[in-house]
Amino acid sequence: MDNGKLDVTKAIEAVKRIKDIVDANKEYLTELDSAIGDADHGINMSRGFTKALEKVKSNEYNDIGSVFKDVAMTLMSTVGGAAGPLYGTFFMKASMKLAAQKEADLSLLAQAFREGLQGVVALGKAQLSDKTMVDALTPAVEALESAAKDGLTLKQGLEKALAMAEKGMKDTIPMVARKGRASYLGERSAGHQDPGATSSYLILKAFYDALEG
Amino acid sequence: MDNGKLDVTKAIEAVKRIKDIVDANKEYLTELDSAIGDADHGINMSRGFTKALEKVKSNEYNDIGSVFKDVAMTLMSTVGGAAGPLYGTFFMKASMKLAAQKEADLSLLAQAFREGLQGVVALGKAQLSDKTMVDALTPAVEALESAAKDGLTLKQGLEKALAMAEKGMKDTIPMVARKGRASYLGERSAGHQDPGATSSYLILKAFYDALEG
Amino acid sequence: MKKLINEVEKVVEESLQGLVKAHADLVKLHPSVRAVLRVDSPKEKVAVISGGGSGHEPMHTGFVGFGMLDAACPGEIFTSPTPDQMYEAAKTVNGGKGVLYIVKNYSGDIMNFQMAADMLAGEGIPVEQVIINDDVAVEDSLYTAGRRGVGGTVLAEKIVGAKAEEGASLEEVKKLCERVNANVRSMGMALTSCTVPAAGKPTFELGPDEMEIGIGIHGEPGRQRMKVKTARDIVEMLATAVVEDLPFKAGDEVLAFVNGMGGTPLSELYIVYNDLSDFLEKKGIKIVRNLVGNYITSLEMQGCSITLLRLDEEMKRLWDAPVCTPGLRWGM
Amino acid sequence: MKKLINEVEKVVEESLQGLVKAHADLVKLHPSVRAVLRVDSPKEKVAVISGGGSGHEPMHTGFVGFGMLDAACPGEIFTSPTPDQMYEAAKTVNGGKGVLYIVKNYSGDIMNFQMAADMLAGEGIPVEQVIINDDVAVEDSLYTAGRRGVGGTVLAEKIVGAKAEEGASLEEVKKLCERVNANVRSMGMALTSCTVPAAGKPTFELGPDEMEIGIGIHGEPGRQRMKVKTARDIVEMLATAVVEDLPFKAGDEVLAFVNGMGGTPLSELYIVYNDLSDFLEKKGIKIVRNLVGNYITSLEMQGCSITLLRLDEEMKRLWDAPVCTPGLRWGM
Ligand SMILES: Nc1ncnc2c1ncn2[C@@H]1O[C@H](COP(=O)(O)OP(=O)(O)O)[C@@H](O)[C@H]1O
Ligand SMILES: Nc1ncnc2c1ncn2[C@@H]1O[C@H](COP(=O)(O)OP(=O)(O)O)[C@@H](O)[C@H]1O
Ligand SMILES: [Mg+2]
Ligand SMILES: [Mg+2]
Ligand SMILES: [Mg+2]
Ligand SMILES: [Mg+2]
Repeated sequence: MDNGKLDVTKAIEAVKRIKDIVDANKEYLTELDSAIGDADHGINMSRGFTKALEKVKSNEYNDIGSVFKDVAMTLMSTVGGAAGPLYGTFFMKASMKLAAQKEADLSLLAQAFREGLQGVVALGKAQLSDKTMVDALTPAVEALESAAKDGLTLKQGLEKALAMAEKGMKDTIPMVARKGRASYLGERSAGHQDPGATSSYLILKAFYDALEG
Repeated sequence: MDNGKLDVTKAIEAVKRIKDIVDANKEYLTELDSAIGDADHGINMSRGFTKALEKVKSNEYNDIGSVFKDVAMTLMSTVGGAAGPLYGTFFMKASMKLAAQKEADLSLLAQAFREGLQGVVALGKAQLSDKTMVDALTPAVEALESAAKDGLTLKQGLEKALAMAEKGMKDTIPMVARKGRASYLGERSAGHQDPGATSSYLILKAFYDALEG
Repeated sequence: MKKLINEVEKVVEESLQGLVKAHADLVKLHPSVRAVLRVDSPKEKVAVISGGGSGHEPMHTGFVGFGMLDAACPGEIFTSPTPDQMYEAAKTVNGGKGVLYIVKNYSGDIMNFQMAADMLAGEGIPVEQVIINDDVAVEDSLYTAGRRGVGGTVLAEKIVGAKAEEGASLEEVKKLCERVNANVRSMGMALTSCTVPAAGKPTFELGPDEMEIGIGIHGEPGRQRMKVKTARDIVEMLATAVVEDLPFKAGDEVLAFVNGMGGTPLSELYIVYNDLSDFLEKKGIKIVRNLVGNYITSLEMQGCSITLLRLDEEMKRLWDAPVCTPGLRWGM
Repeated sequence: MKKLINEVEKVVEESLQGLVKAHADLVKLHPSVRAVLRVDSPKEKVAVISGGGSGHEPMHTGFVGFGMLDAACPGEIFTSPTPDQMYEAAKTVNGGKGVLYIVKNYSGDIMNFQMAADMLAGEGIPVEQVIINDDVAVEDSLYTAGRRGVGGTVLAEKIVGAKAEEGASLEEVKKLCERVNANVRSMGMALTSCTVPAAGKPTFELGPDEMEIGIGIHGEPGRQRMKVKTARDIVEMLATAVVEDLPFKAGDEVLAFVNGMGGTPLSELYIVYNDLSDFLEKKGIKIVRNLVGNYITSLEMQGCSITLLRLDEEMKRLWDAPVCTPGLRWGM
């Protein structure tokens, strides 16, 4: 009885897919972070989502908000660095919008991700073009919202969001970083893709793949 | 009025030649010492003979014993390591035999070098085949002595001594070291030429060249 | 990658085990979160807590003890610790006079400490934070993450720890920490990179005749790569940037701190100190205290940093006060 | 070769300048020969003097001060000092109770110290020598130069220095030094080589997955080259050789010393200490004192050594006694 929405099973599947795709890209993310940061982003994300998956697999859930909340708490206490509180906040704020919900359609997920993004911005104070995850997340959330307005399905919406996240991620390449560790490099940070924007793209890809079935 | 003997001028010339040949082989000696020691023999010898040359050039001498003595004192206080006291003693003991002598013929130089060698053995307690400078010095001194017995000239004697020193030096290659730093390597010291035997050969070469004129 | 480790995942854990075994008279582990605590956290003082990524040893775990920190919260290698560590550590060592978090200025550290502080404040526990940002290699701007916290952190922890040990109030301790931060400047350089164990290869590559100027303490690239120079020229570059920034002036009394990045022999750090001493003498800046050694490191990186702190009488007295930690000890 | 130096010929000189500038309250240079002297050589004690090649800092120059050495005579990098250094230093710091030379067992050191001792004895100055030879990596034999002096030297200098500080006689101080040497054993290993500045390239080459077991402190090759192993396995190899040699037995109380070769981060030394502590616990050997850090190094070499000293009550008391030197300090 797949209605194309994000239910508890698919939310857990999404966490599993995030873990897998982050693991598969662990070295890649770390290499990106070597160039303009401190060579730990892939390691941090892999550690966090491994623990998050363990956590959500060991629990019974009645609503997707609780899945998101457990992910948030686990990321917060296992990732560390900049990405830990940021992704922790993203999932925490999103979980509030999804609290007590058995499933989410495109419109609800768009709202939840918007909340998540706002949390990231409130905490990290990054603006667009600061060369951070915000540069991938912002166009993705906007795509979700406009797809919802256009009445598309969740899967269609995520497909558009994914494309925009990918573009946002690639757009970070020429940027000069103004937030996070890469900003210490000044002009030398240009020419490198932001690791956090890349992991944001991967997370969206995992959501999309989870809905694929 | 070159009578083929070692006078003050030639003794000083010998010191200069030692300095030059040690400098030219500084890296080579150090490389030999890297393999079975601590990579400083060329550096030590170069430092010592640079200072020794400065010393003998800045003095007036009436006898060759005093030249040898100044070389000895300078080596003692500038070379350090194992080679410093050993070569210092070599020149010191030799200088005693040469004290107040205006020049040395083959027989006298053979006696002086014998004294020097005995000093080295007394101090360092190395036997033949322990893979040290003694393995080059011993056959060289023996060659000087038998050449003296045969009534050869100083130059002829040094030529024979040089050939024997070279052979003695090369013979150290297969030896397992039993004295000095190389002995810590045990069996692994075999297959490498001893740096001290090599510098002894070079010193004899410099004496020979100095007499060449 | 060659390291004296067992498993990359257990580097921090096992190193902490070794630390508390070697210094059981001074420090112990927190029972539930990853934190090193003073073995005897006295009640009648402000609790001074720091933390940050691991890989900078002895900082911060080696600075826990009498006259310095009450707790240190180490993250994974070069990765900020998580809020639960700072929160639980504070709950354990707070004696009632409140908690000061000394935080190095990195986005990750700031956010994680902030969350812990929010949690404490929510429970009515008095908590203050001071952000150390002394690295002049980073251009300071409202529009960036600002300057990193580097060598000044060690000096702040010593001086502020001594003040807390005297029984000063949270407000006083915080004010002093801000004063130290306002008077301290640093800059570092590297001859080689370092290898994060879990990454398995060097964070960056330097040619056999290259060095990186303005390096941080995380193997992050610096601001400028150039051919290696003599110690004297390197000191000139680093110290000029440091001196001009505050600026330090003729007649100023300073603490000069020459720090090794972990892989540079002590003998070379003394050469750097010798050159720094000459440099400052020419400028009329007086070294009245100094520290030379590996205190805030970057794993096995070869290189050094120079930190100058303009001292006042109180800072001098507090610097000289007894300290007894695994990494810094005198007077007892 | 990348180093924080100015000229290869001046490395030792400038490093010593830096040392005495940084620790002018503790040490000073001899006016005529290359020697570091205690700033206040007290008259009423035996003068304890050591020395050897440079490149092992903080040993020996960093161990000059209250409760340890009265003078240290540094040679060029990895090269024994010359007799005039030890002779002049002894003449300067001898207060009348005589001089003890603590000498590491290397042909060069032995010969140079012997010459200095002969010169002193010739002038009627009471002088004794103790040769430290604790390195179990070297096979001991009447027909070789015998075992090298390594980590045990640091412990001997501390313990013997404390005894001399108490006013003991030359005979007593010498006896104690021999007792320390009789009860101490060490073994080291390297992950990388080191580069003598004047040589300009590494003394030996190790592959990216190789280590050298039984290394000395001069970058001289060890006894065995093998693939790198975990810290636990390395500790097992080194500690087994050390324990079986004396042998150390269940119930023995020991000082466990984990020493870094100069380029290994402190965090890794604590991992080694953690593994060593587990290893000894299984054997029933009790660690009652410890020392972890870079104390007898080999320039920027990565690696470590393990030293065990079987303690008696007097050694324990003397180890705990106050010491105040640039490189080792507690109790004051
Ligand atoms: N203030 C910020 N706002 C948003 N994202 C940020 C901020 N600071 C850092 N990031 C993101 O975090 C990523 C780095 O994460 P990570 O390497 O795990 O942390 P750290 O930089 O502490 O090592 C960057 O690539 C960037 O996308
Ligand atoms: N006991 C000894 N007797 C004779 N020669 C020795 C002895 N010990 C060492 N040598 C010689 O000294 C050489 C090493 O000299 P050098 O490298 O200058 O000193 P060190 O070994 O102290 O670094 C060896 O190659 C060997 O020939
Ligand atoms: Mg990072
Ligand atoms: Mg040598
Ligand atoms: Mg990080
Ligand atoms: Mg040597």
